[in-house]
Amino acid sequence: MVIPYVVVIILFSLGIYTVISKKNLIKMVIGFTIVESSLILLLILIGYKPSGTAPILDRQYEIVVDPIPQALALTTIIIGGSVTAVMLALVIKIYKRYGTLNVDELRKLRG
Amino acid sequence: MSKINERLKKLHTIALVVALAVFLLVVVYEIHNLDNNSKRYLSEHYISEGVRETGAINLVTSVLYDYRAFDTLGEATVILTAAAILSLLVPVSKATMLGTKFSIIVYQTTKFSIPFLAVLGVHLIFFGHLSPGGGFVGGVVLSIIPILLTITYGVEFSESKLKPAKKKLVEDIGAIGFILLGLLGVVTGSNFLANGQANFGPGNTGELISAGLIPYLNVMIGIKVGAGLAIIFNSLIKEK
Amino acid sequence: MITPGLLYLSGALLLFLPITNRIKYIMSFLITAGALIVTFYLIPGYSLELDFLKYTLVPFKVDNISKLTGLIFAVGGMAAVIYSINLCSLSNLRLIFVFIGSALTVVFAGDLFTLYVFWELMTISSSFIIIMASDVTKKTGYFYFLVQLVGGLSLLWGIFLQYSATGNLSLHAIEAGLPFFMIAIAIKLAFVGFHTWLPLVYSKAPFYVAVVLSIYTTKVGVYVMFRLLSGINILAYAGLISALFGVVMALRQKQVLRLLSYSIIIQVGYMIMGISIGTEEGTTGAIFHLVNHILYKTVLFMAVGVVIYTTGKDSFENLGVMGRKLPLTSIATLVAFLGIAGVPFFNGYMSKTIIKDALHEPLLKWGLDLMSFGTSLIFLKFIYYAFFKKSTINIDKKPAISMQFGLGFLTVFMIVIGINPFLLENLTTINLGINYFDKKHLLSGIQPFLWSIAAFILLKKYVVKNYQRLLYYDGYRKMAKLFVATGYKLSNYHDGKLNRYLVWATSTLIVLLLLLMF
Amino acid sequence: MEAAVWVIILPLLTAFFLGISKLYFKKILFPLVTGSAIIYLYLLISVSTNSYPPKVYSVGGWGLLGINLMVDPFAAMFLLIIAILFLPVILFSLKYIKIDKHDYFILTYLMIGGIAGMVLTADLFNLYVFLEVTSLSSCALVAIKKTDKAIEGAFKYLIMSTLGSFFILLATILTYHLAGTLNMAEIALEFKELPFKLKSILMALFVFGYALKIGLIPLHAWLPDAYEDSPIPYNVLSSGLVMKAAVYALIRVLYIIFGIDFLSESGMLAIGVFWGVITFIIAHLLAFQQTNLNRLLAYSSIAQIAYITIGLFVGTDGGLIGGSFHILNHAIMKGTLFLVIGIFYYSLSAINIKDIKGLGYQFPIISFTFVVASLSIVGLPPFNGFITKWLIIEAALEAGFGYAAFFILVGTFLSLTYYLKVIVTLYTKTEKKIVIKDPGLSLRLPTIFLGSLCIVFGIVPSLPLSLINKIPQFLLDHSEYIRILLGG
Amino acid sequence: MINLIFNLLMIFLVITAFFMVFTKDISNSVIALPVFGVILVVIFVILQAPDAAMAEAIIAAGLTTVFFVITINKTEY
Repeated sequence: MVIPYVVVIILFSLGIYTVISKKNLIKMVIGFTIVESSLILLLILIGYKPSGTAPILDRQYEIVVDPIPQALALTTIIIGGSVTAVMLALVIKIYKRYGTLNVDELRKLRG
Repeated sequence: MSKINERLKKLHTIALVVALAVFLLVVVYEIHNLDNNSKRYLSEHYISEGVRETGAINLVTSVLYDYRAFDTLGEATVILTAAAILSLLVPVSKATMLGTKFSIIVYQTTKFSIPFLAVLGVHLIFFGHLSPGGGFVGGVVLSIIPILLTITYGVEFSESKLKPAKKKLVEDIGAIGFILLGLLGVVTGSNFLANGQANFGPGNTGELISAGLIPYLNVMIGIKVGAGLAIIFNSLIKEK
Repeated sequence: MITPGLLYLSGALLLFLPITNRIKYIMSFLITAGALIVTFYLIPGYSLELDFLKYTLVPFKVDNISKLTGLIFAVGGMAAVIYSINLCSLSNLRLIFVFIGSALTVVFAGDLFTLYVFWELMTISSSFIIIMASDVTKKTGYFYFLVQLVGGLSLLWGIFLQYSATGNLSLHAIEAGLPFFMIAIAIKLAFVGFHTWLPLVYSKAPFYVAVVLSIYTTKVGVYVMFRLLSGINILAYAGLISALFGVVMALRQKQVLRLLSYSIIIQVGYMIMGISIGTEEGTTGAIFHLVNHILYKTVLFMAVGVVIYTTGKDSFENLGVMGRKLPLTSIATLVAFLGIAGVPFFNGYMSKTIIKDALHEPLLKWGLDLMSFGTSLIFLKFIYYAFFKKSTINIDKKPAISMQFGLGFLTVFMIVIGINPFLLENLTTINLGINYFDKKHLLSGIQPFLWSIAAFILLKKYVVKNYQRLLYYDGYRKMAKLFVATGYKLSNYHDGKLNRYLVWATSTLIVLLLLLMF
Repeated sequence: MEAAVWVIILPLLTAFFLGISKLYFKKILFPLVTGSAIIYLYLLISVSTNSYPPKVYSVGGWGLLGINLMVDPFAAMFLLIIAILFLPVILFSLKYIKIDKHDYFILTYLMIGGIAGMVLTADLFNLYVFLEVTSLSSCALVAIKKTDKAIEGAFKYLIMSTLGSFFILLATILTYHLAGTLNMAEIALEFKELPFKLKSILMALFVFGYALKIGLIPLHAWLPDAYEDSPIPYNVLSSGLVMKAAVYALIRVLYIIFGIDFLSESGMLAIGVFWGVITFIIAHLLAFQQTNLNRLLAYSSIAQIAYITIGLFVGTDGGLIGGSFHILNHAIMKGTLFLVIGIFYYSLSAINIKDIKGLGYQFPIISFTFVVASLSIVGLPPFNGFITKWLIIEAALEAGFGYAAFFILVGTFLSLTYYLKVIVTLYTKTEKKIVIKDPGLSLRLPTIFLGSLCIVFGIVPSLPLSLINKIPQFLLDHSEYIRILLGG
Repeated sequence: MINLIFNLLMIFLVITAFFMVFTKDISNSVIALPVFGVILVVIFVILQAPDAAMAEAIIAAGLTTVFFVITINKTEY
């Protein structure tokens, strides 16, 4: 089970790359969602046990996957969604003020 | 000259990201080399004792609303914060939307699906401790109702049916209710947000009224999250 | 026992009360007089201990030398406050009180921590005196504060080195961090190369501020040097060089206050020489010279202040109002002149004699004579403009009574010390065994003065000339420019582009990872 | 020890009730806000005075299975800072904030709740959640004026801070994967056997994430932007509490989870000290260039926090005491400075250095407070900044970081250059007739209160030091902390 | 069998992510967002995480996409 981890790393790096190099504000926010998704995937992955069942114990199961990372993943999803929403609201505001989505135009604050 | 500069910058960025990826690969490689199967006694405890201790079959719910309920309070606060920010950025009075006329099928489907959504959401909330779902997911499903209303009928209609102030009130009541339910633990002589430890009568495992306070906490979080996301959506769409 | 410094500091606090002018006068007089009396009755050997942080501090410790220095500081404080009370605003008076109080506390400090704290407090209060004094002194105050802070910080660094080497903060000769102590004291003493603040401040600031500052700033430096750095023989040459530089510079000035400030550099040269000999005779001579110097230099500053007050300018021509029009000022000026020139039976003579006796190297002896000669020459120029050159300038207003009073008060002291030089010895219970009025000492004392009169008559044309061009080169200005330019360049990198910031951040992460991995 | 959990939920509850009052009873804002702030003050003081020996509060009563709150002297010191700053700032804002008053207070209370959570929690993921609460509400407060600059600053802040959060989250997840638990004490025990390389990378991720929120150079670029056009009472809390909370969390994570031995072995201590030195030198140079007072103070905050970083990374008793004390002192000093600027802004909307010309004569007492606070922040005796600077320098010298100690003195000189510039401008007389809106007592009193603390803590440092002296005992040797947290 | 599907899904995930990042038109990348989310949901289900899958489906794939669409709607006019 190494491939999923590699995928997580690729997604994470891709997200970071998007954030630091793309000029479009919406692209940057998309980058953040990619990073966040990769982290959630990582959480689910580390909780997974081969041939385990979901942590809903209506019967007695042999192997049950770790419930804690799933709970953490839920929290992370919610937090990520909220942060994305705030970011997008700010993006809209910025577009109204500056008339552009280019990061390089946000230069009223400097020095 | 500037072109070369651009290239160099791009190269720099890519090099940085590749270096980051390499470091993370090293981490994964190192972790892979470790034998860390024995270190999950916390989750093993949850799995073996969790149902007995909390009364909830869905262990994720029992972690979210009992063992680590404090986290849930925190993330509920995050949603509330986001909702507060969005309603701050968009003043209440401006309620116009870029209108698009849909065909009659859309309106009918919306009308038709709203009861289903409501039932689904309530089911997810109330059976959160028994099956997948729970306050968060159910709340989000509930929040889709006003969103659908807004999309098909426009903001004015949606907000005349569900006033923003009401939603805000519901959200705050949800948050306060969560804390008050948590304080019940203190009242009964245990700790804050105590549930399994405070003996609220876990009931018969697998029944609807069981697992102590977890269903009620689920309800609180459900209405809170639902109202919060609806506020977030409406604020975003009202933004001129 | 209450410390006189504390008295002044609490006086500054008392002045915050809403008070009328009359109560202000009475209160200031009471405080200054009280401080003088308290200082007079201090018992040498007394010390007070105080626990602070994890150290045991000695904020108050009395011995003979510190008592004498404190006494002259209290006298100077009284005279200065009386002199300037009419002129300065209430807020400035408060600052002056803080300044005098912290100077007095430095004198009685028994450990390096207290010394540093009040040394820095002196810097702060004096800087604010200058900044608040008038609108033209803002930049001067800025510069002064920065320079003094450099001194204070190098003192602090020296203290840290000393503390980590010896493990305690007690006040005795320095073992580690000597260069930093030297820089600190050199800045306070306005040593050549570090002197630029002194003429600038004393000539730009209002004259009553210059009076107060001239009493304490450099003298505290001398006192601390006596405590920490006495007996480093090589410094005697440094003092000589500094003094000769002062002579040359003083001759080229066209402002009287500037002349007086360079003359401070010369006088401090004497004290440096005395202290760096290190023998009891030398250090005592230096401290006695400090006493005398405070007396006559303050009188000179006050006299020039009276001239500025009455005529509004401090060019040499304006000195011509002395003589009949300002009788008391003129007498005081003459006494001070004779004192500073080292004429027997005036106060400067005795301390110069002691220092001269303590010197053994012929080069230094010769240099000392040269310094005396230069001093007399400079002040002959002063006297020439004041009394001999015809002048047509009239006084606008009469000097205030309080100014005259402060001036007279110090003049009396000068005359008393001049006639009975053993007074100081008795006060400190030090017996140097020097007979001041035997033929040998008298001759060697009067000689430079006579030579200087001869030289003045011969070279009058050059000496009294009003030099217009000033030798002015400030290396600090270049450093400041470099500092500003670097900052400007750095702030240009903050051009508001978010991508750039993010790339910085990621690069930092990679660097951090690399550093921690390998 | 119910009080410990109340410290977190009281501000949250207040925020929720404020949300309701915004909709239906707007009148009760004042009693609600002040009443809650006063009760909160009492709570904070009672918790922080009961902090020795440290106490554990288990949320939900699950012990090691759930989330634990821990009140040790370091946390108590931080709560003390909240106690000192919070009530004055709230009183100040009640008059200062004019539009979006309710939202401002809701977000402020949420932020304080988040900070209190960060301070008290002993659980790694909980720390992340509260960190997110704090940075999100803090970012909202930046944007509250809704001007171009405010929105832009908030966006930059949010982007940078989210980037940091993701790295912290990544490190947290990996930590859980390696240790199988999220309780700091248990993690610390598990981490003792981990390979060196793995630990180093994890630590780098943590350090990077938190350093982004602290604003160490070159991760600082968002910080002055976030300060420039935000409400000034918020700036007090931001520089006094939000940035410090990140420092606090970093120190908690490093000292408890990784332990001092690993820190010195891996060279993190040396890196931290070096980083601090670079940071404050550059920040001072940049601060001199600023014309906007908010930006100037922001750069100064970066520099001061670098001093704190040096103190805390020196890794000795003295360093920890000095660094922690400087957290307290800097909060007080910078709070005073910002509140004074706030009064100037309130009275004549002066925010650039040239606008405040001559105000020293219009507001004598306020300006005097400004002078005191700025001299204190420069580090001159007899004010409190000097005491901590002395402690930090001494600790750095003792631990062999002589260059850091020396450069702190250089930094003192550099910081005087720009503060003195401001002071001199303040006292320069001007011809221009100034129209002034009277700030009134409710703006003056908090300012003067904080300013007087500068002098009090300078002359009697033993007041807070009696608490702060106990900090190293539980940080430097984490076994004691672990023992108490594990309930042994 | 399930392994093969899982690995294929992983590859699809990466491809979608790359498409999202490198496509020129922003609407395209926003349209790819729910696809990305749905693939993640399936992966979560395979990894036995129904709760997380549901939350991801509704929030990440649903609501967040709606937010993005609104944003594009508001900004491109």
